[in-house]
Amino acid sequence: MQHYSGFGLLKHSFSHHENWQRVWRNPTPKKKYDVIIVGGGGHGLATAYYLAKEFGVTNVAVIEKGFLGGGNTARNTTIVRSNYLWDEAAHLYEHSMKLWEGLSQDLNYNVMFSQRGCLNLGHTLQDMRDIERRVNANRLNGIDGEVLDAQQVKEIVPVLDCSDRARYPVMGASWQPRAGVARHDAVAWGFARGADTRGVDLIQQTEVEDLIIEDGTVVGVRTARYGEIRADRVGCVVAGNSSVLAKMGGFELPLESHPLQALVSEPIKPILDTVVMSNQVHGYASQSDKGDLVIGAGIDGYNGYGQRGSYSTIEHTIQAIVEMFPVFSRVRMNRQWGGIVDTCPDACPIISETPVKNLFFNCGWGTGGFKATPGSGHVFAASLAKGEMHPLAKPFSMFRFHNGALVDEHGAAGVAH
Amino acid sequence: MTQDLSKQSNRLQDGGRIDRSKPLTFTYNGKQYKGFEGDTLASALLANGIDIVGRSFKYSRPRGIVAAGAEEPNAIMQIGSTEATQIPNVRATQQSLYNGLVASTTNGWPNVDTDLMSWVGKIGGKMMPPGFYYKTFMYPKSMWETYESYIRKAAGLGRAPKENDPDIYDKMNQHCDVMIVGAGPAGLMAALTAARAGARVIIADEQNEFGGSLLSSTETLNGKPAAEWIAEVVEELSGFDDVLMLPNSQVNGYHDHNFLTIQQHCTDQFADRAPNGQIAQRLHRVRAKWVILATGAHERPLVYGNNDLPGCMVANAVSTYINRYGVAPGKDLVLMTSNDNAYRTALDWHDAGRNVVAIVDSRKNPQGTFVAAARERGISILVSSGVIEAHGSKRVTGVSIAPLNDAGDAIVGSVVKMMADTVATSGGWSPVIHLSCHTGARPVWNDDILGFTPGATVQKQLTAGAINGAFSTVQVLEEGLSAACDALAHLGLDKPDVALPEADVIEEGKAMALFHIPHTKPTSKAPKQFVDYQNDVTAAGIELACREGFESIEHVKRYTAMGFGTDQGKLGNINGMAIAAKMLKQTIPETGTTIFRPNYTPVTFGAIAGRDCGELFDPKRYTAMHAWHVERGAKFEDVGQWKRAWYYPQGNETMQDALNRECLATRESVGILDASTLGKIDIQGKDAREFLGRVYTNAWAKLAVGKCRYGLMCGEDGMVFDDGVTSCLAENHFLMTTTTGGAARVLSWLEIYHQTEWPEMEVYFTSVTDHWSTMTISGPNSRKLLEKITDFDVSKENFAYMDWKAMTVAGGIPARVFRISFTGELSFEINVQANYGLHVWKTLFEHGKEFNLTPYGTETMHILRAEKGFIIAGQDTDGSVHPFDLGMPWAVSMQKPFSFIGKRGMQREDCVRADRKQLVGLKTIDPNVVLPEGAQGVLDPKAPIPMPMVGHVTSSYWSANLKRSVAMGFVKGGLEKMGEKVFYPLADGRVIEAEICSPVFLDPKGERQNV
Amino acid sequence: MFHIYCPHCCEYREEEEFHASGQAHIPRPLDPDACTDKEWGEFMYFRANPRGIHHELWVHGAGCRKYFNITRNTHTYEILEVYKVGEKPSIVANEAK
Amino acid sequence: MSDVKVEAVELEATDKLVMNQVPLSAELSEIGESPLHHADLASIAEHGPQEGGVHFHERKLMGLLTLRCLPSAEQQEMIKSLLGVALPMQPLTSVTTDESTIGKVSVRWVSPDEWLIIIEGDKAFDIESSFHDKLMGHFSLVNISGGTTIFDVSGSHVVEMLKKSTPVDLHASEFPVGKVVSTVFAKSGAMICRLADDQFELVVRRSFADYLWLWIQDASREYGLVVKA
Repeated sequence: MQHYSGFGLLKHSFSHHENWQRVWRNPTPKKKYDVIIVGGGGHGLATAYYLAKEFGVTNVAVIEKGFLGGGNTARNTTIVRSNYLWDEAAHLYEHSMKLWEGLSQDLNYNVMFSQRGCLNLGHTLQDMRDIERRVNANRLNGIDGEVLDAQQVKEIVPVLDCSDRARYPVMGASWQPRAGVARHDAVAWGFARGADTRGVDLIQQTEVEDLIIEDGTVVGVRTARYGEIRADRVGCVVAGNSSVLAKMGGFELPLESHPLQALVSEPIKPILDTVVMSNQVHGYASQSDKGDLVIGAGIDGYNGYGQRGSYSTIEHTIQAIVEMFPVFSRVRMNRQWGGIVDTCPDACPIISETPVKNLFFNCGWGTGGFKATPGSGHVFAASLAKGEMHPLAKPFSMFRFHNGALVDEHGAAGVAH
Repeated sequence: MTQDLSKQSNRLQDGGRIDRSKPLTFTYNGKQYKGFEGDTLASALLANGIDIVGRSFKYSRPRGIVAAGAEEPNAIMQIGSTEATQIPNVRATQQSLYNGLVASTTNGWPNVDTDLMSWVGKIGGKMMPPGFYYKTFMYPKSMWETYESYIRKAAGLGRAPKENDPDIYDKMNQHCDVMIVGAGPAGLMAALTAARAGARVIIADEQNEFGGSLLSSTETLNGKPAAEWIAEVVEELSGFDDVLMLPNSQVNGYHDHNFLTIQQHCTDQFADRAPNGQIAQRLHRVRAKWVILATGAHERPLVYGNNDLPGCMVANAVSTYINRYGVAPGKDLVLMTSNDNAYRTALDWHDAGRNVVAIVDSRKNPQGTFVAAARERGISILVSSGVIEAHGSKRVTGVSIAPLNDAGDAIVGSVVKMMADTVATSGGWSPVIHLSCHTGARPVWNDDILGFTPGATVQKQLTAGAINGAFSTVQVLEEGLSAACDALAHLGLDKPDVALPEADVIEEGKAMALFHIPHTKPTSKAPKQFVDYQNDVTAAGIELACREGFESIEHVKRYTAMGFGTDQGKLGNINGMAIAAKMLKQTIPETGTTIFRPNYTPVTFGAIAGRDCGELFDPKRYTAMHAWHVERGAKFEDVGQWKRAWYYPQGNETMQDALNRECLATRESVGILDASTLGKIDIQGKDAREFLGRVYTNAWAKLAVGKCRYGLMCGEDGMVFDDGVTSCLAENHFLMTTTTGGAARVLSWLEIYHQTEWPEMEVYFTSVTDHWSTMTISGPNSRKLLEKITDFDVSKENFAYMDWKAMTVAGGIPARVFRISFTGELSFEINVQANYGLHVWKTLFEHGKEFNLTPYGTETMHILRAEKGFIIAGQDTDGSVHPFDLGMPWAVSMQKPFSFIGKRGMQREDCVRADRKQLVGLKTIDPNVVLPEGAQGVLDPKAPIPMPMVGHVTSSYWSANLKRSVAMGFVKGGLEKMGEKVFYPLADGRVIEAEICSPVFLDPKGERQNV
Repeated sequence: MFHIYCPHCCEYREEEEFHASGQAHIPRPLDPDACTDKEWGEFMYFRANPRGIHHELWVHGAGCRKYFNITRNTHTYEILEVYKVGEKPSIVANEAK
Repeated sequence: MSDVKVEAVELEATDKLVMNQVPLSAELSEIGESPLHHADLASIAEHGPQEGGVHFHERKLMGLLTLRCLPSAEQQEMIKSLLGVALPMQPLTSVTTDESTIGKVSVRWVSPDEWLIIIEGDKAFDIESSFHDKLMGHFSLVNISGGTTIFDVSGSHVVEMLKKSTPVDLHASEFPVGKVVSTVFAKSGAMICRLADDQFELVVRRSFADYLWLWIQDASREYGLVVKA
């Protein structure tokens, strides 16, 4: 792998950048792999990367129906945090957070992980109780977190309206300093480059049309472009389309695919230095390095695979942003878009074995998948390598919806993010 | 009065649609300039000979105005005469000039003309290919934040104001039969046709006047200047009641089922702040039966070396500045074109008395009406040639021209240099298909017009004019008429009598597919050839992205940032795709389609928010007694949308002082709570009782008329989501109460089960939350107080605990009084029709003096109930606990014949585990310490992190009555652990020790409420 | 932004008046106590979630407050039909026929 | 046998008792406070602007009753005799009569099994009593007078004001006089009935009345708002 550095850039500038290597190959798939990963988004690519790097499984193909990182990885608001309420979720997201903290160096690809901190605002007494509860749980789980009062919040975000003028005045917030944002495309590309270098075949523009199942065991996939491709184990990481793949496996999942919208403003000079989220007022925002305000809207109530939602959701979000940040009233919204998120009834993911042997699913991240990308990939890779679920993944079995052992994170995931 | 044009060096002596009798003064970068009414900021800047209007994002290169409309990428200004009225990122080409306008450039230090950063750009630019930031700033790891702070400072265009916006924006919902987007010839023709047929029409255009392309052309209609035809049509349209005409209005979003949003600039063209009382911008939310997109086309510039120098412009923009604004933005023009159409620019330039140096045509043998006209005027035409590079530093001073091969991809002869200060280029026209993409339709490449046209859609959408690749005025008018007729046919309206105006007949030769002009050097070594100006994306950058493996057009766009600017790639996207296609040896459609999302042009947040901000952001719901609480100095708590009195401080009391006083007064004498916000649902029908049995966990079969009962409501998962008291008013008539926050959810819960599961049950539910004012008097003297305002016998014998009675109070007001208690005291909940709520409340106070009647708020209510161990759904429950977890098996009847909602759920494997978290009382060892709510309990406070947690504190208060703290919380297996210890390690380092106990701290036998 | 025909009010209304209530035609088991945990879990949580034709329950919350069913394409967002609770859809996905 | 009879009599008595209990006297209705009582509309009417594009009037302390039933022919007949007017059975329609024995009666269609009955405030008790005395079969009648008020909005710009507030199509071809819809109004809801070309009735909930009053003032500002006593 060609090593990236500032020195390299300088060196290549003398040859007018004509000698940069391809970031990944464009291979024709083999007939058979040890592991096929369906879905070349961030989670799938991370899975492939860690399979090769940490678990020595390199005979791996990632099969992607479009282009790498073109699904929710390309469409999210890039927030990374680990301040989840329940132990199971907190451990999983913190595992991910730790991987984020060394990811650029590990991948030799700058994913621009920027630990600008994240505020979750409280506007009601119950909000503040919930914040106390969550921060205390985080602290005892080894996750950084503080409860701030309105004055402290104001100091961190001077443009936030913390006055009594607000319909729901800010009473305080939880603050996770290690939280932040990252450059979403770079995450997919960095993992892809790392996986490719280690021998993983990244097969783009290839849609999986069916799973090949023999005697209750998955043995490969059928694609339109290359026909059958066989594998010992298949992992599906196809956020937004998990139910469609599950149907090929002959089972249903406890998922609904909903549109989740986001938007950006025009780029403006730095004004918002951290991530600000509010459940009560229902909006959240950060500012990208390019200057755009990156704003998340709520999830639309209906199922939708159209990568777009209803305008009223955008309106409500902008109302919340203008309510929280009155000085943004004259800033303008540049672009809106939508992703398709698989939502689980308990707002936690499914990382699981399935009724089909050797078929594994990693899905249901709902509105919060991006932040989990490295951690999700890592535990899923471990599970695929060993054929049994990683301890951090075990609580997220799809079968919890049978026995009732749900991990209800609606409080922490109340606003889409 | 003669005009002093001396300072407007590029202003023509006559012509244009500006009003020379209305001069305007504006300020640009601190200096004053003049323009005329009818100018845009861009035309005024050009008139004044301003070349540099910005600095590029990455390389800090000087940039000038290249276009005349929404597609302009460079002239992005900060506008605003005061701090509060700052507007970032205004496109100068779309900003009408007004007197006193204050504009400044957004980049450049010390100023835009002499930008020191440009040296960094020149030197460092070589190190900044696309995606360079992914390849560097990684080492040492600790430096990233420092690097990043510099990146952030360099980025961004304008700035947000520091003060709150004084302007008002609002929204209006509109409905129409036909929504016409664009008021050019196609749109006007369509509107006229639809209007005459009696359709309800909305026609919107982003420009300040209707007419579209006709406004900047010299064409005639019916033998007269096109402007006359426009005026006639506009006048006729304004005579129809059902036609809404919206100039200055961008249709920015086209959403499913023909829902469109239009941002109307109501006063932006007059000032940076709306005149007092006026709406600055209005967002129209349109639902249209049919939509006609007549959005026209944007001309594509050609890509060549240094094509970003000020003076390099899109051909049609030059014509627009001449014909519409009376501005010739230079002296000596070189026009480069791949088509006939752009010859008009050379003709306009020539006719304005300026020098056309040459027309450089990439084609071998151009022929057609305009070509002939150019030849007639003696303009030099260089065929089979291209401008490969512009020269100059802050403005074009000359060009290099080279002969091209037939395909236009190689230089086949020697380069000549010519002097020129303006280079106008045209690579053909790109239909404005943006709106047609918003609902997911994929555009289709059309080789004949060398552009994308709208793809198949499920919307009720028609298209007319240049959006379809119809570029001649004759064709455009025909398409407008025919689209309108199609819409009318769908609507069942008859086609009206309407004739097409006669347009000039123009013959045009075939255009050539040309996007990127080759240079004598390879692209990577040639002078920068810009594709996307705003994001500094070059042809070399696109080629590099392809070489590195970014082969999907989406990858190319994302890697290079092409199309991500505020212009969203209106000029550059197709050129970029063509360059990528060439590199990948594919056709343009194979390389990918271009997809646009809302907004077409950026929309002010304030306009999207409309009036739903500040005071009107969300309703404040009030009880009938609200004014009284305000008068008594109550502090309020937000509960859902309700404003509830939280506590009533007196004098210098702290919150705790007030709570202590309210708690003691209630337990010692009598207190009063405004409980009107509780949800109340009237339930009638012969199956009402059975229905209650199905939705509550406990039994209702035997609740007698006149009796009340508490119930828990669970989801199908067995988890508690609401609770309340329901009373039997008559055999088939009940009144259910819910929590304040849960009222709407409970009513929908009842309705969905009734309507979808058990429609055969005869029962009706009606919300009566607002109908009743509810006041709870609580405390040992509450009966005596009640006796003062009613003649009814409220003695223990006649009015037992958990009974309700109808009576009149306060001089004859009919009331329902419920003897139920959430405080553990003797309590009466008095309900009266809300119009009489305040009267009864005041009457109670008139009689309450002798009992020291004390109003108390929600906080005291919380304390008093916590002393009794009563739960609050939502505070002591979180959707993950069932009634057994709450230690409330008495509220569940497993013997009911119908498997009530929640029964099956609470029996699942995980729900019957022994070590579930269970709600218990928590008695701190130090009685003076109050546990913080939300504290997490552990059994071993010395365990290493991560510490195993056993549950959190849900409710915790100082009890003035008990003179100690009281608390409730969850503990794993807590119901079996009475007397054991739990530890609460807090953030401040303290570890609070507490003993697990019954949650009932006061009067465990319930004697106080039973007196 | 959907434009939805309410079969009770008998006219089209804006999406803001309605609320989506998930997949239609999921009857509550008649004898919950006889269900296994798996069956009960599937009743509560497991959904078809198709990309394409979908039958869903909506309520005209701000209007007549009546629940009704919609057959909708979840990909194109076209509403193919609306029908009252208790009625059967006339348009179903090919494979389900 | 006698026991059973006694029980039945008691039940009937209770039934009557639980309705609006006792009629409010004229004297008591003086002390009733409508949801906008605090806004002191009377003085605004007196001292505020007298000209403007939107006129506002609170028709306060009216009698409002929610009737729920799927009326059989007999029930329809009985309801007609009790109200003096037949229930409007067509969706989104309403009827008003001045002829009834209890004065002016308006009935608004709400849903296939729900109607809103609007009468003078002091007539609610009579109506409730007569329904419970005479109407047989399954139905529910609920007095919501205290929880509801009526805004009467009119004027040359009333449609524009409403277009800012509700997404329904108010064009005369779609929304003729007499039509009634329940819909979104700002961030709350309202039942809107067109009383005349430029006059509408908004039935709103008490707790939202102050918010809606603020909203209407704001939405009317550019046209001028006239408060009518």
